[in-house]
Amino acid sequence: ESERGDDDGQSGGGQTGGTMTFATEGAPKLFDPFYATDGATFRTSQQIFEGLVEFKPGTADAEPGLAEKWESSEDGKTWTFNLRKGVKFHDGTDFNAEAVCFNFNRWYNQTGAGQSPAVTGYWQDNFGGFADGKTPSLYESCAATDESTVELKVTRSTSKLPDILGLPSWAMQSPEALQKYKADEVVAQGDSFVYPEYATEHPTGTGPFKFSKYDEANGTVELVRNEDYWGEPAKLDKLIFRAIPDETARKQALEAGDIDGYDLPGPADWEGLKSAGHQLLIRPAFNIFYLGIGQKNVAQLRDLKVRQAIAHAIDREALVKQQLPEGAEVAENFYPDTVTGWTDEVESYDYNPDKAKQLLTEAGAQNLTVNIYWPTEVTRPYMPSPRDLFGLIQGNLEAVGIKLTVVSKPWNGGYLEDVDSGKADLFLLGWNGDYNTPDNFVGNFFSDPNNRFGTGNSPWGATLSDEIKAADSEPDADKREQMYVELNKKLKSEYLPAVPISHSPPALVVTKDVSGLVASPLTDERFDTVSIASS
Amino acid sequence: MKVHFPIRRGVVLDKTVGYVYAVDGVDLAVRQGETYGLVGESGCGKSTLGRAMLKLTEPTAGRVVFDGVDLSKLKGEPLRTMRRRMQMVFQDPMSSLDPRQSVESLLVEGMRAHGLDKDKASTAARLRELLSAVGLPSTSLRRYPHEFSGGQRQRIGIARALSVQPDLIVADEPVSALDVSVQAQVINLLEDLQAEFGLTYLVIAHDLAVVRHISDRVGVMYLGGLVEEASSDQLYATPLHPYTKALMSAVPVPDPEVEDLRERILLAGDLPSPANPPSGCRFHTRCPWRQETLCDTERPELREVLPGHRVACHYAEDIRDGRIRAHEVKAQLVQDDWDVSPDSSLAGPASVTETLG
Amino acid sequence: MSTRTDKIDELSARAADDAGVSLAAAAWRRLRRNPVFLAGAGIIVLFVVLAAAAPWLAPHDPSVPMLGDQVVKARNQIPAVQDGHPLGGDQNGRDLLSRLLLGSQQTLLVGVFATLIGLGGGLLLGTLAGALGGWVDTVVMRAVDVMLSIPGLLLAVSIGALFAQPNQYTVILAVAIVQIPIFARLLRGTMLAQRHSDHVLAARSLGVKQRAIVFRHMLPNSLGPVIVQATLVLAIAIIEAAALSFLGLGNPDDRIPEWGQMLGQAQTVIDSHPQLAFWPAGCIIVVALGFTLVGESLREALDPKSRR
Amino acid sequence: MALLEVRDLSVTFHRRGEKSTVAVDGVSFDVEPGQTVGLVGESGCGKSVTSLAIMGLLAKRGATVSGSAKFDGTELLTLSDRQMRDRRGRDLGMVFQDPLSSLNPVISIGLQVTEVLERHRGLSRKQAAVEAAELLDKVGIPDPKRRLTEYPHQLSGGMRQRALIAIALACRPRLLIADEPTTALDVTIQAQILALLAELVRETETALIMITHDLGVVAGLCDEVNVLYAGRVVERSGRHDLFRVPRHPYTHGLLASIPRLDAPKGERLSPIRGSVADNIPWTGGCAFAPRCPHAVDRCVETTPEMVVDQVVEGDRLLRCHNPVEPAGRAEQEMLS
Amino acid sequence: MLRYTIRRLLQLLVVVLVLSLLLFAWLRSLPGGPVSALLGERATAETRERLTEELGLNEPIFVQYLKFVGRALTGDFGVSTGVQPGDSAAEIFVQRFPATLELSILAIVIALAVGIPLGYLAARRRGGILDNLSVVSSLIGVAVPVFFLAFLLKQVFAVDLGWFPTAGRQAGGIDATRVTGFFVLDGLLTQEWDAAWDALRHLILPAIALASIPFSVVFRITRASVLDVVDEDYVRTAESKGLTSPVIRRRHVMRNAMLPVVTTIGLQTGALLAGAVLTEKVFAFPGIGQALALGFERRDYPVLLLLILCAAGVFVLINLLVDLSYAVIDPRIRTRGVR
Ligand SMILES: Nc1ncnc2c1ncn2[C@@H]1O[C@H](COP(=O)(O)OP(=O)(O)OP(=O)(O)O)[C@@H](O)[C@H]1O
Ligand SMILES: Nc1ncnc2c1ncn2[C@@H]1O[C@H](COP(=O)(O)OP(=O)(O)OP(=O)(O)O)[C@@H](O)[C@H]1O
Ligand SMILES: [Mg+2]
Ligand SMILES: [Mg+2]
Repeated sequence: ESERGDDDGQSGGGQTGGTMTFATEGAPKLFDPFYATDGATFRTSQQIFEGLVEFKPGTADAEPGLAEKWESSEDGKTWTFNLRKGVKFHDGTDFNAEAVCFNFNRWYNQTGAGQSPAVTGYWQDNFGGFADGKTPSLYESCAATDESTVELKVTRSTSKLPDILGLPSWAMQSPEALQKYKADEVVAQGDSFVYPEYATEHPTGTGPFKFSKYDEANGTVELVRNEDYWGEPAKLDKLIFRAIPDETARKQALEAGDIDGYDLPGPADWEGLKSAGHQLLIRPAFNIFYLGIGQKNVAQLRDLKVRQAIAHAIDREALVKQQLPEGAEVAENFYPDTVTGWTDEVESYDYNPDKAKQLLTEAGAQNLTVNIYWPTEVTRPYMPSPRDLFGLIQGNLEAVGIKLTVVSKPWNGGYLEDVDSGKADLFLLGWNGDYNTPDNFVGNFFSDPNNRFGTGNSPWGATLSDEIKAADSEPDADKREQMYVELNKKLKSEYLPAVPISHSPPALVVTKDVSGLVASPLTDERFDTVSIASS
Repeated sequence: MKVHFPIRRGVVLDKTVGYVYAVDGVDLAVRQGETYGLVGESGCGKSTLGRAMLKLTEPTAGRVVFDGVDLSKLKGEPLRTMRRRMQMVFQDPMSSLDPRQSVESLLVEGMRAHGLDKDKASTAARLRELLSAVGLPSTSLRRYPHEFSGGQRQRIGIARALSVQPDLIVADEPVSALDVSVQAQVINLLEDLQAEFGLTYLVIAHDLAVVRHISDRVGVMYLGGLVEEASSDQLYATPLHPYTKALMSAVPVPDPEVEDLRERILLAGDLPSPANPPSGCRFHTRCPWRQETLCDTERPELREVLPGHRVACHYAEDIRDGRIRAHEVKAQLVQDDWDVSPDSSLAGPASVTETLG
Repeated sequence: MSTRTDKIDELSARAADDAGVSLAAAAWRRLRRNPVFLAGAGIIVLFVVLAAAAPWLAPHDPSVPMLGDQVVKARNQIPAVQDGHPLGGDQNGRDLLSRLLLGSQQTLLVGVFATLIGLGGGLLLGTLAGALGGWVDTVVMRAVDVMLSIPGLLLAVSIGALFAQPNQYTVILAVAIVQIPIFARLLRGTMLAQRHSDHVLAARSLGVKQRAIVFRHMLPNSLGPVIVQATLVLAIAIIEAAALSFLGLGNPDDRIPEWGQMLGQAQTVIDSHPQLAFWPAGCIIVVALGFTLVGESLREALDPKSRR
Repeated sequence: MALLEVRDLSVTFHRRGEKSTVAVDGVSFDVEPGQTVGLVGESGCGKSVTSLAIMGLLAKRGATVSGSAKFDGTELLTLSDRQMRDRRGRDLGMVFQDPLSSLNPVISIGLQVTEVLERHRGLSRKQAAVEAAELLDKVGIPDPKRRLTEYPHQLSGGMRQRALIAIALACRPRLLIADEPTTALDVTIQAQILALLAELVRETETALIMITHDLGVVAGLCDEVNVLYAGRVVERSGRHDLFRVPRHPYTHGLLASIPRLDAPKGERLSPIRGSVADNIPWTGGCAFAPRCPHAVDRCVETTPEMVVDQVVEGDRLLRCHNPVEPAGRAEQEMLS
Repeated sequence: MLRYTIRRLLQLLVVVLVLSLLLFAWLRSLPGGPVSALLGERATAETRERLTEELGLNEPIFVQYLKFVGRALTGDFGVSTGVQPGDSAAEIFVQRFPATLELSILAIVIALAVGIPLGYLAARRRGGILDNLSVVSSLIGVAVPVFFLAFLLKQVFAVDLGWFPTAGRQAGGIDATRVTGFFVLDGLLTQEWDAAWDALRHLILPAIALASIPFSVVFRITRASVLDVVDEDYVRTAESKGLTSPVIRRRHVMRNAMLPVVTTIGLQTGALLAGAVLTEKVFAFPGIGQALALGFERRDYPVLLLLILCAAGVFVLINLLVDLSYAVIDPRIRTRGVR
């Protein structure tokens, strides 16, 4: 029996109308994507808001959004965006160049709690500092040259543009609503932050769905169709996101017909869900799972041979086959092959315990004793079951004679903290890509030599950092690609700061009545094309 | 001697808001070698007095002088050593014997505590001696209290008291838990032991007949105070206190002829609460001989009316000589609600164990 | 004359046949005939034997994924029943039967140690409070009240969650700590009752030293209910340890198998591979039932009220 | 015809897994209207069980009752549960030993009195309350109106027992069974209660069965006395005769072992040896034999029958092979 | 009675204060916490440090505690970092408490409605088939882990048979007005019958699972106490009055036998809260229990702190209520307790 409303009788052939209930892991923290860091918020905001740039459904590639087209200056420091016309915010105000600049200035002019890494982490990762100039910023200025043209100036060329503008965080919000509901009044309170009315109750964008209500007691967010959408209006009357934290509970809710689909089915359930007639939509893998090697504490780990031995010791094929879902692949680079600069010419460390032992002997590290960290109480798309993955890796490493001191800590209960502070010699971690540039991966990992891998402890740590920055700043696309290819090769053969293990695809599942949903590698599916057959 | 139990209640900290006057100004002497009997109705403070005399309950005021030593000043080790000389026999022969100790260890325990078990042989001999003194077979040593009948258990209790060769034994209702047919055995035993070891007894009982039978002198208690004291014959022959008279007349005698002829003094009403004792003479609320005002306001002293016969009554002589007539008494209400500590019943989870976590 | 005494002896022997048996002996006699007790004791003995013999009984090493190559998460494949693996394998390709067998060790250890620690702590606190009374009693009991004011499992879960690095010992400790106040309170109650009992008074009036009174008289006589409680706590401890594992707060290292953890892990595949959940669940239920049956029948047997 | 005729009443208790015990073993006695009959004996001799069997209050399971108890010609033992309920409280009243535990602690005294009036006399709440106040007044409870609204714990022991008596007498039963009604009370209160009972019985012509272990109580109150030992009546007689010339060694022993307030001092008590635990079953002989100073071989060979005593005058029934010689009688008379 | 209540409330306050200090110190001394929760895997050592400083987490614990108490007095118990990030802990409590209360009440009602009559019948037919069966089943009820039972119930009645919903408090499509936060009550108040019915259907399975332990306890206590009471002298007195059996059962047996049951109900709230952690997790029921489970999983310290304190407070408070109601039911305490 379905919980969907009974009001979808008028819809012909299930094309328009109806309500869809989609279960997610968590409830959104807030609805202002600028302040958000959590997936649940982004999922909702993706339906309500649009950015200048959007990602093409099913890929991580940028395509025009609210900007119909754009171009950059030679030096890559000035970007001109031509805006779509006739677009209105949900509150009826116009979307125009001024609104765009209003948004940029809002971001750039954050003060107080708005500058906390916990609040505007994305801005600081992507654009750097704020107007107060304490930290250099990528952003320089925004000017509305006319009603529908925006000129964006940045302080240096970066590979990230324009793709980063497709991130949900940089979605366009109604200046009027932002002001009316005091959107910037975020304050630190106790151990956390309190967000203003705008962020919790009045998100106002241009997207195909409008915010209707958030029933916190029940953990459901209700969105309704934006009838005045500039493009093709959404098919669904109503879209409901419902938080069901427990994975098994999500599955059972689907089986019982309480919901129409849910996010992140456990890999073990995929087969069952499919055979029960549901549609399993596998997202292209856009992540990386690696075995991190910390070079801070154990001198032997600074020896490339030892790190290579570790790479040879791990049976990645078996790991992928046994533990990872359908579509998972062994990783050779530090990012998936859809990202620029990916190359298969890297040194691939095949599973070879004998070689590993030999390398260890050569390095005089037969008695290598290291700690190995693995996280409990967490699943990540790149790491569906840390315990099982760890089990295999542990077996592999022990098989070549490495002595392991196992440390398991809860993800939020010390694991990340310890890993980040360099306590871990070996550790399991990974990354979900935000957008399609190499810098989003390798830049994140290694550009700061004082990273969790402790590359700063090796002579090449600083070099690596410089190489990454250079590649990122290269305005010429072809040159840039070549630089990344080289970087990837060196990362594997000369540096090997970690062993890339796998890319594994997350999935979502919907009932057979649902059509039009396109799985996104960035896990930011849009539901405006979705329709549901009345049952 | 006074023993007052505080009644505590309060909001945050307990404070004492009243006292139970369990024993209130009792003054008595037990002579060496005699048996002193103490009677009174339930709750009148007999046991408390007995315990306070052995310093098992701390007296609120007053002193106990035992063989020239002031017990109230004793503490710790000297008190412990002193205890050897004064022992107690309890009412309930079952609950006063640790069910997990064999008779042997029950008996040896006290001897050990006072260094009386010097060597195995002498201890064994002493144990046999004790058992034969109280008339138990020597095979009893290895057995446990529950394997004995009530009378036998009481014998074990007596043997335990004897084990440390005491001078004084306080027997708190030693026979009232026993079947009528067995009572006599224990009473005889107590008498025999006294003759044999020259013990001094303080026997507490509510049965006047038993007390009179066993004692040389008898004290009658009413509501925390001693109302009359005399040699047992004299007490029976000429009870002077109205309460004693009433008590006497209330004891049924297993002889129809006597019963048919007897003139009863029926007391009206019940024993008042010791937490809120009547003013003046404690007995005035039920006394058929009560006289206006004096009895209600002034508490009579225990005074010697005849040689060796002390009475706490303002009008003892007048009553004896018939100068005052008995009159009818209207029963008064006695509210029985003073012995409450609210926390005992309201203290929340008393049976957490029942809830399984 | 002699014939008469003989006859009397014979007759009274017959009459007294069932009179005058000790509390413990009487309890034991009732227990021996109580099917509930027998069933419970049977279960416990069986599992204790299994646990003790597990290293020899288990056909394989429970920590080695010897059937690992038959595991394909992507297709939800888990090694099926096959030669040498009568119950098949688990999610990681380890022999299920061996894990179940070895798991009994862990589960019983958790139960037993949690109970022992709880009992020990409770015994210490309860004895202190009950024997000394006064301010010690007040302080200890207020502390116990604070602990009792958090619901049991919640406390265990909090403790379990709040250990920086959960492992098998933290589970034991978490479950044990919860039991301490319960035992303490129970013991203190009985000890207090003992303090005012006639036989303790008698010992006191004999001049027996305080320490001897506590250890020879009060404690032994207070232990009955505590022992009964301990039996029940064993069952509770096993279930609570399982709940901790279910909440993901158990021992994260699963090379040493434990039923609660096996059950917790099997949840995600319960509809496709129910055996992974049902075996450990069944074992937990049966063992917990065993202890509960024994505990309840002990309680009943020792309760004088039930002897009608 | 007697008001109550008990014939051969036996009660056997069965417990799973244990030997069944015969608590009452062929007890017979009669009670006439207005008469007070005493049942005396030591603890556990079957006094209470006898009374409960007559009242039909023994648990159906676990207890077998045989024999007959005819009340006014009606056989009580075979009455249906319903019929029995109609009689209890109306024709048959009962007062129990422990006045505190015999009153329901959570219900007001008033309701406990009125419910029986409502049940058997069909009175309304109001009428019953008025009647109840009168009843309490009659049994000597001061301020009865207020007492009706109070709860048992608020009354003193004596008052509770009075309340129980009021309940038992509420419907003017023709037979009242009092099972140790004064044992839990102090002597002065006991005297009040006994006087009250005696007065009520005299006033209302109610037949009274008085159960007690206190020979003194029996001596003051009963017309006829049955002495029980181990579930059987061992001696029956009018009270004057019984106390003057006890014939059964047990009765004799009892009388000799209690200290008497009026006896001269210094006399040693002569206890019965052994204790109740030394009983032997009646099947093989006399249950009292092990403790009996008069026992002869016959006592353990054949069970003595209840026979009319030929030696002393009066209706005396006796169950003994070797009774105490009335010689003791002269001795006793001399002493008194 | 009033003084007694005040006294107990003061005790409660002390308990909560002591507990808050202990919990606070403990939570703060642990690794992880708000910083990890807020930053996730994006964190770098540097941002971590910055945030730690911003949030004042580098100050001495007692300073932090005093600040916390200061804020707590204004009703601010901090903001959730993991359960419902961004919502204040107090808000989460207010939102979720009615859910758990609703669930617990239904569970207790089920436990009492089944446990008491069954306990009475089992006691009256002691040793009979019904007695043995129900005793054994109550023992099994204790031995089966609550979460497993919840799981089975859900699989069978919700997933396979589809009789009940599997998760949550209310179906997505139902447009219910919220008044009190108690969904069933809200539905009745606003006369949105479908919402009320739907909310009730969501409650049934979790409530049954949750009721399993209180049921066992209520059943066994009722049985034991009926067994005790029927042997009491006053029941014999009642029989001797010739009262009819319904009157005896109601007035004399059950009224007394219920006294210990009432005490247990209070103690059961503890078990219920614990059970709710497990049941709500299984049924994705957005109540206190789920928040606790999530809080543990995601190390949401502000929420944990508040919820554990509240749980303790509620537990103590309910026991106080039970004790007071005990006094109302039992005149022995009522008449003596009043002063
Ligand atoms: N520890 C105590 N705290 C408060 N009151 C007490 C305590 N012990 C005894 N009392 C009260 O003191 C009074 C005297 O008690 P005591 O035991 O001495 O009486 P008794 O004469 O021995 O009575 P009984 O014949 O019933 O044994 C009683 O009212 C009793 O309730
Ligand atoms: N319900 C029962 N089940 C088994 N045995 C019982 C039961 N009730 C009484 N008895 C036994 O029957 C015998 C007679 O008991 P009863 O209560 O009649 O004695 P009593 O003469 O009234 O003694 P007391 O003076 O102690 O009241 C005792 O041995 C007792 O153990
Ligand atoms: Mg006493
Ligand atoms: Mg009796």
